Amino acid sequence: MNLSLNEEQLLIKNSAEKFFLDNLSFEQRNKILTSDGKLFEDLILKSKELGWYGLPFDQKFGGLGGNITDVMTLIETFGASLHIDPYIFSLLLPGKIIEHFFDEDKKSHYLDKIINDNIKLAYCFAEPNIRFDIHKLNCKVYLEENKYFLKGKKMLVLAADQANSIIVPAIDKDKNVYLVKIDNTSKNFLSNKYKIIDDSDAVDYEFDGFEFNENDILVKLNYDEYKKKISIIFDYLTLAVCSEALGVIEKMYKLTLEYVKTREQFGKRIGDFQVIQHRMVEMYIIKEEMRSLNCSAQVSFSNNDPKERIKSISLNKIFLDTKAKEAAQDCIQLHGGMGVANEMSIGHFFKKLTFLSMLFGDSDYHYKRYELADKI
Amino acid sequence: MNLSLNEEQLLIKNSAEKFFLDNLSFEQRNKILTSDGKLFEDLILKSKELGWYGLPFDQKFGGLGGNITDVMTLIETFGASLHIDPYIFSLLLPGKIIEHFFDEDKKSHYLDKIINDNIKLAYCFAEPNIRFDIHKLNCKVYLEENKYFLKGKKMLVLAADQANSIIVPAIDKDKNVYLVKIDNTSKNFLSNKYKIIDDSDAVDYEFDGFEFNENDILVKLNYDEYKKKISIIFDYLTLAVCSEALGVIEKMYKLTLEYVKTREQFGKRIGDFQVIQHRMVEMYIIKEEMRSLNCSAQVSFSNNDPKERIKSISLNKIFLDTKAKEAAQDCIQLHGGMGVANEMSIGHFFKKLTFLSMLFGDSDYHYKRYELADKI
Amino acid sequence: MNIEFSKNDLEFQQKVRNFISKNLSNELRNKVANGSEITKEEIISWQKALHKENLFAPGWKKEFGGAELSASKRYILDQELALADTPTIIPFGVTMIGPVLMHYGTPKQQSFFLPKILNSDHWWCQGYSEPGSGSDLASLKTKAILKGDKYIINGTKTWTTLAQYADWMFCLVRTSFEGKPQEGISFIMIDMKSKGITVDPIITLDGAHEINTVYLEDVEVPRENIIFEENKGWTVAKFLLSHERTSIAAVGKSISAVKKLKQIANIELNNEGSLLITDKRFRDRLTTLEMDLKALEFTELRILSEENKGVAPGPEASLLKIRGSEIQQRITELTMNAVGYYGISNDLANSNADRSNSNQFRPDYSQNTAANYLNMRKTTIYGGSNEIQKNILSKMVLGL
Amino acid sequence: MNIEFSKNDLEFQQKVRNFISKNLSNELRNKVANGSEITKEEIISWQKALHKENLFAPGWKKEFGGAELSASKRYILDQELALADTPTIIPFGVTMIGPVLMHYGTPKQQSFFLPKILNSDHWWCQGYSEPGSGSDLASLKTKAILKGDKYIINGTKTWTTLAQYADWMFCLVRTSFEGKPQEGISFIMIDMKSKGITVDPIITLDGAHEINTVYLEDVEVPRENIIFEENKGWTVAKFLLSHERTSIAAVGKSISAVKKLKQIANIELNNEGSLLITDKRFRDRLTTLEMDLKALEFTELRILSEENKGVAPGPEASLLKIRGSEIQQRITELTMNAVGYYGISNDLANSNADRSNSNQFRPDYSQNTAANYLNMRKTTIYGGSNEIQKNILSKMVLGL
Repeated sequence: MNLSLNEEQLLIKNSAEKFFLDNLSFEQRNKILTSDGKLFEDLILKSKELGWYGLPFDQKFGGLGGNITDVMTLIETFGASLHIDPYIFSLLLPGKIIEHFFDEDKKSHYLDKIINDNIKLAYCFAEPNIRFDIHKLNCKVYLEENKYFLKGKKMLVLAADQANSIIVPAIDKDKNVYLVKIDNTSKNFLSNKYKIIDDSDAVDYEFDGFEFNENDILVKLNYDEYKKKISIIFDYLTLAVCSEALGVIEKMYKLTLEYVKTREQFGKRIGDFQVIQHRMVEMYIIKEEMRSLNCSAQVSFSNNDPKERIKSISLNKIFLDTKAKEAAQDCIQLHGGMGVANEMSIGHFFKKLTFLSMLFGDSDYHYKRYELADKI
Repeated sequence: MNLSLNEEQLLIKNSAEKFFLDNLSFEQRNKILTSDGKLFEDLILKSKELGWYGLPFDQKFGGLGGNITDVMTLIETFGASLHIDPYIFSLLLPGKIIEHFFDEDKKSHYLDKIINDNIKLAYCFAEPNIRFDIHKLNCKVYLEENKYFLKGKKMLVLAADQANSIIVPAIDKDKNVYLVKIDNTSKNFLSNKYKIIDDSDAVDYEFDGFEFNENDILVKLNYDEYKKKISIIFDYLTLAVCSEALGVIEKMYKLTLEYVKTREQFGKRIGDFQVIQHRMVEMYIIKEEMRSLNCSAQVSFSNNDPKERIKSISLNKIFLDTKAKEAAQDCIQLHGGMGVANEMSIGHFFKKLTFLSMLFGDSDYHYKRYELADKI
Repeated sequence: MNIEFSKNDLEFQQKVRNFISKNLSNELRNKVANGSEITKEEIISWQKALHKENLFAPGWKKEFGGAELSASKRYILDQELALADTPTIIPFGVTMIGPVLMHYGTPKQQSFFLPKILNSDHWWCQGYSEPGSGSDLASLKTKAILKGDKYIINGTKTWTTLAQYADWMFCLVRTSFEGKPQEGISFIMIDMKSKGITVDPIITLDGAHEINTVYLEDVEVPRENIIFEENKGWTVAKFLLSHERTSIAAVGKSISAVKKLKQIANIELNNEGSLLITDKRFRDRLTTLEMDLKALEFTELRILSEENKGVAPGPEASLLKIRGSEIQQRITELTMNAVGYYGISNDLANSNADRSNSNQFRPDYSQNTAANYLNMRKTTIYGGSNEIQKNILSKMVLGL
Repeated sequence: MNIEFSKNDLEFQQKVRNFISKNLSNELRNKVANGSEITKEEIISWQKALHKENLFAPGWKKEFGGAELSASKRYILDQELALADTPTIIPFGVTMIGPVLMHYGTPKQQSFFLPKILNSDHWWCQGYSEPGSGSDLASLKTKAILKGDKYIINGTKTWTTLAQYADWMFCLVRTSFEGKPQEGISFIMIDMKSKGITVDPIITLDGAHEINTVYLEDVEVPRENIIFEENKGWTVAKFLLSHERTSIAAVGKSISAVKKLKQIANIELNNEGSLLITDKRFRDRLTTLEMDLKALEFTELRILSEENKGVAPGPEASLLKIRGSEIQQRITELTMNAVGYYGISNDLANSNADRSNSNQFRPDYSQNTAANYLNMRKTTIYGGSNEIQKNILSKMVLGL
């Protein structure tokens, strides 16, 4: 039994923290966000030199073969520093799609491209009217006169703006699922780009009989198989979201503790008031609980038990969307007026947490998922 | 618009409070509970002299014709003094059953008996396996060779021990509901008497082909009509339960406030600690909210809108089983070790509140009921 | 107990409804309903229209041009205005400085300012908070030094809502450094066009510009602009805060927001594809919210009912502020739940971008959901944070 | 990260299971499962059986006759004992005074007391709280005056759990009135058969007699019964409390209780006649409970994992006490929900009455539900109330 980080993991953590200290202070971050893309590209390139893009993938595909704890340790540091690389969406999600769905040849080809070249893919995981259910597909593929067409909507495609291509999952009348690669610069469909509250970009798409080539079909498989594979991938991603959120809430706790130790009201530090002290203690317990649940989810992800994997990851996500969200709200409250000013970093952590708490399913979705898994 | 008590209601309240001050201190109460029934009988007789038994019923049947606020004001004082008369079960429940179900002759006869004579009836509202649904009846009536029989179980018949007769609702194969009067001293069925956590008594019954006379049928009507009438009656009773609980929580608040003002720890009154102060404030707000919801339920009970009546009473009951229950738990906590000692009154209020919070449906039941009513 | 309205009350209700349907454009109603920003001009012209019907100052005495409505009529007015998606009245003039002037002002102050407040000719803002003195008002540092018949004022006020539009600011300043901190404070009115005033925007979490920092550098203010007495500003401030606390409960606004939320839940689907309103998990949270709102509404009604009998609201009004603000926040949170992924877009940032084809992508009712959620975090902080309100209740009502 | 157990661990687990199946009678298991009262004799004979297999003192060093098990084996033992419905070990001897004696005791004290604790020949109780000094231990008033080689002790101890069975009591007494209140306290062991001791029952909410008031009137105690040094009792008390805090989390017990609760929910029906376990409202509360329990379990495992590396648990162990006690309470509350109307009967009072035909009326699993709910209210109060634990965390961990 061992639930501490090993030496390699401590190394990953420390070097990431150093990287962010040097390259992504709150001021540097604001500068990058308000400048053109150049500073952003520099940051990503520098971060890739640390091997972050290879970490989650097998060595035989040019990765570093990190285990689950290696990857989650890294992602936790992203949360603590409000990293602006949409790593989960530009690397982890397409990478895991490639890893689980593509044949060996395509796998080598595409993984190498996203790990080592600057080729970017974005996967369309969300649609309107299916809420958080990643298993449902309303987007249709149909054949007419031997030509392939796509009809349907995709929403909240994250990291899509900079992607060369998007991967669109869609279903035909025979319940085959296609992963279709689409050139992101095409004008033959509608798209709408918008800002997300965490300062990242997303794009919504509408395909109204969009024609594509057979060559663009990356994968074709039956729906049941699709469901099984997509489920494991999104467990992995949901765990990544929880790990990033763990970094966020840990940092919010630290910032707030620091604030109540220095801010004075009524001639005392506000941290001298017992009510504030007990709320800080509650917050401390919550971030420890969040870490424990993350730990439990990592353990069960490594073990080969789908029931425990689903249950423990859903518990982590429920906790994020309930207790951790409340703790984050309390951080804002304890910052008083400063908590709602955009110039302070605390609010940006709050927005990131708000975003992560909903991503890949809110607590209602995961309560349901837990219940179903418990019945297995 | 007027939401304050009128003069008559203030009179009811003040005279009841005076009665309890004189006759039912915590010590007097303990004495009555541990003595034989004589002291109890004396107390009830004295209380009847104040007109309490007539208050909820029409003057033409020997009552005093009090309105809803008159009755609820009285019952609230019962809660604040832990009154040991099971008034809701020995008077209000059978009285309202008589009022709504019986024909005019029987109505006069029976109401007069329970208001003015010492005749006691108990109504069997609960069965095993139907949880809190007062509309369901599994207890069966059947005819064999022109004889009537009863088969089924009734549970938690409150105020049954001292009752002369119990009224058993049961259903036949044609969906007719019978209210059957049964001599409580009969030996032809099984019964089990037990104590409830608030020191009152209840009896469970099992009828396994119990034979009764046609004369014992007080009422026979079809199921739909039964449902409609029973629904109004239990709205009234649920409101009474909420009103009693309001008295309980108001008193618990007062006792706890007094306690934190006198109990010293670490050289200070514990009420000097900010954490305790804010919890007391939360408790104060909760008991005010409870009163407001009670007020709202009384208003909508008087108006003739079943939807609003059901909704507002269910909200009151949900609040009782959630927020008020939590406040009561907090009262115990703030009493520390003294809170869990049976010799202190606070714990007895706590047990009463626990009992009332479940009675006639916990919060889950009333969430459901609210949802259904909202759809009307 | 009853909340039946008299015939007269019901006629009044009809009058308000008629007024609204005549005066509120569809465009403005939609903007309010979707939580879009309302312009200064729209607010002023709406307030002027209300005033024309004598509906703008329901609580003001008739001698000052108010309507002096009964508690039940004020309740009706509040409900009707909120439920019809009319623009929120800016409280700094009519609800805050108005009653202060009526109570403490000199006849000259009253006759100059009150008519302009009634007619929305003056836009007011509030100069209470300072950097470093948020909830601890008494520690304020802005100095006013008397020089002849003028004060020379230096200092910084912050979190000043809508100061960018304001003609006047009422302000707490330190006129003496002796005695307890509360004792040296004065309440003064400052013309925002005075020399030495700079208004700097503060952008809030939602990306909006609603609050400001106001720098006062050697600002000259006539001595006659003091309200009540020099060094007695704390008394005036407390009077004003207790008025703010009641209006801050926003019962009508919350009832209207819950109604909208239910409409959304009757369109959106849950994860199983059923209407969200039928989803037990969502439904129960909604019911809990309705429960707490009903309790708040009847608590306010109970206080109004006492007011009708001539009993003024005491410090227990703090509970309206506490629960009212919590409920406002919870509604926005539940609305976030209701709209799902639509809720995380930063609509204020997006509204500046090209939105020509955005409508086909996201429903109108989802607009500004995140902005509202983020913006409402302020309600438990401002007007005396909820922690301060609990301190007040503990001391003044519970005697702890 | 992993919680895989070694082959050796798994063999140990099997050994524990075999032990339990050989030594735990069906009757005793059912009594534990239904929350019925376990007699003194049953507890002692169970503890003796555990000791025979060297499973009674897993944390004790081998030199004192303990098993000195690894963290993972202790975790396994705790889980297995709890899940198999074995009687709870009385902590006052083996978990509390035992470690104190091993750490602070003289060789003579150790050789006299430790073997008797191991063999359950001495039943211990704890003399900490006094009327008027609950959480504020340092204010205790019980006096011990040295007279020759004996202390004469006068005072009152209260909330003394199971003192009615005790052979010995460890006790905090005041031996000096100088300096800070903490400085004059000594830790002393008192033979309960001494002259001048009276044990008076306190009946708790649930109607049970578990706690007592112990009156000490001119009780003579040999000076050698002091542990550590005179006036240094506070150090010993703190050492003991931090041990209590970890064991008080009761993770294994709670996992077992949740398992039982799920069994009940697989029998009971909800209001619509479906199995309660399928009821979303109930289900979500259960899931939330499982979530918090899982978090507690892994927090404990993380602390054990650090302990395995030689890091002693610090004041952060207070969080185990806080959440552990809250969870224990919530389980009993949810069990009340689950059994519905069965849950409001006062079973302890009824158990004295004739119950010949009671079984046909109520299911076994509903027995003592209210008693457990009421009794568990104590968990957030005893062992240093949760408020005190938060004060400790605030000061010692957060640095506030």
